Amino acid sequence: MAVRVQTEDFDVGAESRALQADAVGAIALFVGTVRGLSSDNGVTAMTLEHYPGMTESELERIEAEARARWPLEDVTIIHRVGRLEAGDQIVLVGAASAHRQAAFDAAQFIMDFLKTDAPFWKAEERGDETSWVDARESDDVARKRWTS
Amino acid sequence: MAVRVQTEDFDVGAESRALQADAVGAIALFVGTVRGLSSDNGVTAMTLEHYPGMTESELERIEAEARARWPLEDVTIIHRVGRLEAGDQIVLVGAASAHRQAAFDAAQFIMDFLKTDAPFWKAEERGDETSWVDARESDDVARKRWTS
Amino acid sequence: MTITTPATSSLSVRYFAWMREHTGTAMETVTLPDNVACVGDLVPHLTAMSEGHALALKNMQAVRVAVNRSYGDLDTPVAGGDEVAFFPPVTGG
Amino acid sequence: MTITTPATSSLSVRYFAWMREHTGTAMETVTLPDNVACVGDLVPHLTAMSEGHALALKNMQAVRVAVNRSYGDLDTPVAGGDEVAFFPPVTGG
Repeated sequence: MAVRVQTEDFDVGAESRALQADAVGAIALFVGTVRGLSSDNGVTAMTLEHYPGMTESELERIEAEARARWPLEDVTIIHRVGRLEAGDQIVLVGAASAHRQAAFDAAQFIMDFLKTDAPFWKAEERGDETSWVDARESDDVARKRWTS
Repeated sequence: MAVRVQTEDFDVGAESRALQADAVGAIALFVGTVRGLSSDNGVTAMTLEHYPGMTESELERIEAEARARWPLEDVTIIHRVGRLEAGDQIVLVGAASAHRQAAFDAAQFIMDFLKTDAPFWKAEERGDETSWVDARESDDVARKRWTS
Repeated sequence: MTITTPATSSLSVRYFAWMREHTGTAMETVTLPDNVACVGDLVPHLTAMSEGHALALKNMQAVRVAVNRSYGDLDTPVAGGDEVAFFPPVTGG
Repeated sequence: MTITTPATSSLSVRYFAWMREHTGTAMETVTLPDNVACVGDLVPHLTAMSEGHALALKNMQAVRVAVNRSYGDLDTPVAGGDEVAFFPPVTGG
């Protein structure tokens, strides 16, 4: 299990190298970042809260489900917490497999379930205002496609 | 257009950072690597040949098609040529967007078309034997799903 | 996880994000009231604790529940020593 | 791309991967034979050049064609100055 919840930043290159192994031919990576002022988001910074203990066990459960569905050599899930600014990295999901479709599918599956099941909450700052982010219907829809 | 065909290795972390921009919230990356002896592949090394000039124009055409289909902020396609050994990186595709589904879909689309349309050929070494790799039916199937 | 039940039965109750701000507390210990068998039985006892609690738990449709760090719902059994958490739909990633 | 047609009409013909190994050449200049209007017209002239050429172009079902660095097929027109390439299905990525 390679699940980490941390305040520190992560190095995508180092994580990609760590996923490489003799039987691996395909590594799919997803990096989520804080969109800045120029986007419809208009966010200058955000603070991520989580439920220590439950977060890790949910992420491990999601990883285990992905491993049960696809022939994966390795999986990495890193999610940052605390205060992040526009442009900062939030989350990394990496899936390594012999074959690219398994790697892509697993990375998407993990992101879709992370978005709906892992207990993280974002409070966004727009200038002096801070507001909790509402959950998005589209994330529920994305999750449901894996169970139909 | 960010298409590179090169003998040198690439740094996934640097490419991910280069794709980050103010309006970007999602970066999907794919890294293809040379599988080694422990896989069903059993390859110790390979040499990649390509069609200079046509390769770049095909990759640029694929990138342009992906940009026409999804709202992408940036795209990177890097493909190595020459002799590579087990564990080496072969290809990187990165797609950056405001939204994760666009980034994931574009990265998969580009890989699927690269596999069938970009003029690269692999000659694999297994010990003292070298043989040209046959194209795979599954790659044609993967490409077709985007045109149905 | 294994939690030893104390002699006097009590629960840990946790709140996150805007629910934590409404209740004014991240975690509180609640003596297990009589006749509380599931999360749904517990809610009226919590909403009675303060106006902020009532506000936080006003619309249980918008609230997710975990018991001992696993997702549950209003029908999930609770017993002394359990950790019950209430939080809004998650927004990480 | 713009290629200036030389006074005597000729074509560049390129081969890749195992087709290059069979023909023994990566690129050759071929004088444009009479009555060659498309790639399919050109093929018999190439197969006549050597046993290796005949072997490389034996099964045109397994061969892909590009004219001036864009995919074509046996019906794609060719003219003096064109670059015609023959290669197996691609296997990069």
